[in-house]
Amino acid sequence: MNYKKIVDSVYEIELLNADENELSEISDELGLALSLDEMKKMQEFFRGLGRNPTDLEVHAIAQGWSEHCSYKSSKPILRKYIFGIPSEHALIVMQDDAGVVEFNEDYAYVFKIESHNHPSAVEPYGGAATGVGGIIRDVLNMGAKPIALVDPLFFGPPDYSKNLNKGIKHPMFLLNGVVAGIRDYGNRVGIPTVAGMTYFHEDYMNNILVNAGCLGIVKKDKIVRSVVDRAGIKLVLVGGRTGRDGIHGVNFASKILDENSEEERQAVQLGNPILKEPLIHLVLEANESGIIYGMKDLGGGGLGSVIGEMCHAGGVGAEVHLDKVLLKEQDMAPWEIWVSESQERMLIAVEDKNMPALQSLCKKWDLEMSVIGETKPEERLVIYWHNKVILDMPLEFITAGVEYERPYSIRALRKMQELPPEPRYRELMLRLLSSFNIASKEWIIRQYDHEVQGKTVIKPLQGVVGSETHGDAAIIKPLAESWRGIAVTTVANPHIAKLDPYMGAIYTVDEAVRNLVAVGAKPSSLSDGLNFGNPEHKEIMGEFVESCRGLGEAARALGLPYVSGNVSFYNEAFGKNIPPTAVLMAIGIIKDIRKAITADFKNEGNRIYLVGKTASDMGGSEYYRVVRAQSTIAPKVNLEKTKKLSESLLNAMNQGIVKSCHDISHGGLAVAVAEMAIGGAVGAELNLENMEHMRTDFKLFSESPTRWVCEVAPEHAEKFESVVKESTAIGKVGGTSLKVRDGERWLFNIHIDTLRESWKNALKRYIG
Amino acid sequence: MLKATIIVKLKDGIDDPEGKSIKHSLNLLGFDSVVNVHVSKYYEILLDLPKDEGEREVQEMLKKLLVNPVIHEYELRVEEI
Amino acid sequence: MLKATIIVKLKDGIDDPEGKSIKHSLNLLGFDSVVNVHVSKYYEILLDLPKDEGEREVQEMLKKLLVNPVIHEYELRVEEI
Amino acid sequence: MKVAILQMEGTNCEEESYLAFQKSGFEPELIHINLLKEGMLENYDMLFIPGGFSSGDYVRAGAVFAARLKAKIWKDLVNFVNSEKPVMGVCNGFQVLIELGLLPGVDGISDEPKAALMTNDSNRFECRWVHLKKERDTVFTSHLPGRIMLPVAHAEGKFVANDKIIEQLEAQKQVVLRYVAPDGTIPNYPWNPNGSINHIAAIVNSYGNVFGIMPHPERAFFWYQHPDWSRNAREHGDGYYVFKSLFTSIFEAKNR
Ligand SMILES: Nc1ncnc2c1ncn2[C@@H]1O[C@H](COP(=O)(O)OP(=O)(O)O)[C@@H](O)[C@H]1O
Ligand SMILES: [Mg+2]
Repeated sequence: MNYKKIVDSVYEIELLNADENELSEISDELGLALSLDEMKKMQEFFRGLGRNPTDLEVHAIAQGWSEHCSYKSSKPILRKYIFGIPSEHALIVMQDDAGVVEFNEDYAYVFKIESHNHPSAVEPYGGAATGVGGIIRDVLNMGAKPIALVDPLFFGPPDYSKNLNKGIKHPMFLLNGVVAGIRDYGNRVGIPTVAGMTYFHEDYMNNILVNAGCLGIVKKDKIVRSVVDRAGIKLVLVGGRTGRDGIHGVNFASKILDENSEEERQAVQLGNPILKEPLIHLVLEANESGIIYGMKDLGGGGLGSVIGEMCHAGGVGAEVHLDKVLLKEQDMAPWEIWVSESQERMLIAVEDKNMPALQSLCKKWDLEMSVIGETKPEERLVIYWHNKVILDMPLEFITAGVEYERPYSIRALRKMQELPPEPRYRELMLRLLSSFNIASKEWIIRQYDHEVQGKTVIKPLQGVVGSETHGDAAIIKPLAESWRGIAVTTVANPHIAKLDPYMGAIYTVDEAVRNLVAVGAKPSSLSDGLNFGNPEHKEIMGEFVESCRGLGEAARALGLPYVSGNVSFYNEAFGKNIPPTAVLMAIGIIKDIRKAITADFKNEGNRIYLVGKTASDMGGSEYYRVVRAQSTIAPKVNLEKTKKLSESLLNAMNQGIVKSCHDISHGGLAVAVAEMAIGGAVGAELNLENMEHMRTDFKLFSESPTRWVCEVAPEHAEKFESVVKESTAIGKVGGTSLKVRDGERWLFNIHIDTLRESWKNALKRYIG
Repeated sequence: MLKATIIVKLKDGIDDPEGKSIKHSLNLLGFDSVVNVHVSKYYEILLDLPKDEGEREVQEMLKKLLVNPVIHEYELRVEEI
Repeated sequence: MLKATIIVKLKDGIDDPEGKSIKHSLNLLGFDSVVNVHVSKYYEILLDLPKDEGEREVQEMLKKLLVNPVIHEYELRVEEI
Repeated sequence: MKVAILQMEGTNCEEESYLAFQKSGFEPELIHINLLKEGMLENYDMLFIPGGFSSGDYVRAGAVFAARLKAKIWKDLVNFVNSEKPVMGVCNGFQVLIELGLLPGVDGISDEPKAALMTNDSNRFECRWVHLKKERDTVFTSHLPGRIMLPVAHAEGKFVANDKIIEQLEAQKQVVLRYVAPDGTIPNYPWNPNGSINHIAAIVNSYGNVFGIMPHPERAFFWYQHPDWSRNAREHGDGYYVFKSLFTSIFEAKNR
């Protein structure tokens, strides 16, 4: 590569006269991860200016154009399906770092989900912790107080015993590290982790997924935008210092994992919650006192993305003095400072007159700050290094990025379904309860402080204290003086999505609705975390397109907007791609938390109802997986029914006639009822004969959508049946065991202690 | 009986928030002369094995559980006791 | 420049849950020969002080912050670097 | 009646504590340790150290908070305690009081720790609800029923001290709350969530005005904060009665 020193640590890159080979070399040597076409576009631009770029300019452009920052492969698809679903309540949609939706007259809730997959695969503890740190910043930078965290996680099977690929760590090691990272970060900053998923599938063996979501609350008139629309506003960096951390982290997130990933150490950070915690206070206090003009957190892409996007959005430019940035390591080059992803930093735009107030807040919270530049009327970015200009470009060119209409192909589905011999029910039941995707996640849930802040009024574990079961969603009561609550849940169904990405996506939206409705909340909005393989493969791109199509259609039909989201591509390792994994963080509103419902059975003698119709599409079911039967038929969702049934169920709940409710998902009806019995520490007796006519094992284990189990007191039975149309009486609560028959034929009778043991101990063997 | 003593440290260049935070606290307490703090884990593992086998075994433990080569380096001493 | 190396250990007779838990994990991974594990904190503190003054200073740190005498004992080494 | 609630980086239960005091009739104030000055404490009727992870708990839970308080306002603290005003620490706050030597306080304030709250037997942070038995009335517990439930959320909550201290604690009836099993019998894990000696969950100093408690009364102030509210109706959360006890006794002391 041909370069010339301009000042200390800044070089001119010989780009104007570079041939194709040299262009590729430049991209490789500087670690830009740009394609030849992109390099040519850059060359053309500088030919127009008639000069060579500095290394800083080249890095700045490469970063603006990275997959992570520009969404170059996904934008066209997202625009087509995900964006623009109309909603009355959404206030800020897919614009700033997190979505903002009306909560009540005065307040809005703010939330987003994001992935931190590659860093967590390489260093689970630090990767997961920084993932949490990052998503907190996204919510904080809207001026919102973070009030809950969620953490959907995806690993290879914990009992994996074959040889591991080089550089790949065992799922058990990864699970322990990831959970510890989330725990140590989330607990220290004092934000409760109230929901999540822990999902196991062979195809995550080489490439785990660590997603994290954060929910916040803000007064509507205190919402802060990531926009500066006036010249002469000071740009202030507050919080941690800038170091070499995460350099090339953004490009790293857009690259494929291979044996050498362990060498990408710079991209790994441990996260510092004890810097973040005071930073949260500082930002909220500054916002309360009205001195923040605009704000953006430093996430993937560092200062480069932040200043560019913030000014571009407001139609102004900026002048930045990189020598003013406080450094961890003194010998950093300007380009490193510009792209550094050091955590725990915020860029706050303030007017001169408010500088003293910001300074005294920094003093109180013992945090460093430095004024690094100010906004300018012309939409240009000019960067100085010890008073010498080292970057001078129109903002448009850096931030506009590139877009690709990547070719895709959609896998044709051959529909087939084997019919396995009828199972031994008792044995199967216990096997299902101890299957990793169903078994108790208590070991994880309790390591997270899910009650700090005192607002978690429906907990992730529900029922008799000491014998709790899984709930479907947690509820936060964000305001001291209002009964209104926010329900939060996360869902994904990679098994079904792998069979049929489109149907799987619709199923996921249905499950989000099921979970929210199960606790008595009306679904309000969604954030989508889209984790996929390498989009340069047509079939993977096809999976992405089909998933988005399904997500879009389902949400549109239900009137649920996606207000924020994240795409993570290149989840490929050793030639293997992950299954399409569309994770949703879903939010519901409950007007009065006193009407919230939990999943544990309450009283002997109460009736048990199945709400919704059961179908025999067994593709992707836990039952078929356990007995190794094949089916490619994914469960079909009738979205009209999702809407109608959830409305009627919410209506019944509002009338106070539902004592407990659990949605039917993994393991089907049988597992849902078993979980309710475990949580209530009371048995139940079921007769399946009134269900639609089909094989008994399908009645018990089908995972067909839009179904719930409800407990209703006998005196409310009639009313319940008239309010909830598709309800079938299937049994009653009582005794100390779960007894099930289909007509005259008894299927099993298992003591609840036995059920609980299988369910509770399955994962324990593999963890800390 | 063997005793393996292992110190697991963060590699140079990996930011150590724990060490930094402790340094900051020490400075605030008036220990101005503290320039840097690093915190590491110190394991003592007793093994019922002959020496050479023990050493191999401990190397395996480091690999499988105690050390992530991406961020850690370690010092190891195995002695008969 | 001085470097103080401090190992803060749990006293004999005080349970070490972290050590126990690591032993458990190692046993689970098939390292049956592990009889016992102890985990301690290992601090390296750099100080800009002459040796004797530095030693006094570190003793103060131990007393004021790093050690709780009810459960801890420590080893200390101060060297010039 | 003014309560000083101390905060520093990493304390994170101050808000719910503030709310609990406020709802109980107090005038709470948050004071950051960086803004704490000598002579300030006198203006308050009570001192409260909330839970959290002060300074990350990296050295040892509560150790840095305690060391910084000691360096800054040790005299004021001693005077405050000697003036018989109540001092309370919850969770991390309890750890701070132990590290300060204000607790166990079997014979006055000690200048080095005489006990420790160390790593749970389970070696993990755990967030769960526990049953507690009241052992005696103090200004902190006079209105508390004999059996209550509160949440714990900590990684270092196992109370340990040498035999002599434990004997003295028991002899002087300084143990205020003990973990019990749901049926009132001896609690095995998880009912004793951390392995505390003698199932100790909360203690007072020998005089009875310094109170350290591992479980979080401020997180159980309202009935809807209990995990089983949809099964068992309550008028208040069990933690409410701690604040009520305090309010009543400080009020009485002031009007005596
Ligand atoms: N990694 C995790 N973090 C926090 N909560 C989790 C995690 N994994 C599972 N949970 C909680 O466990 C419960 C069961 O999860 P899951 O089995 O995914 O739900 P469902 O039964 O709705 O499919 C939920 O309350 C969920 O929030
Ligand atoms: Mg569910």
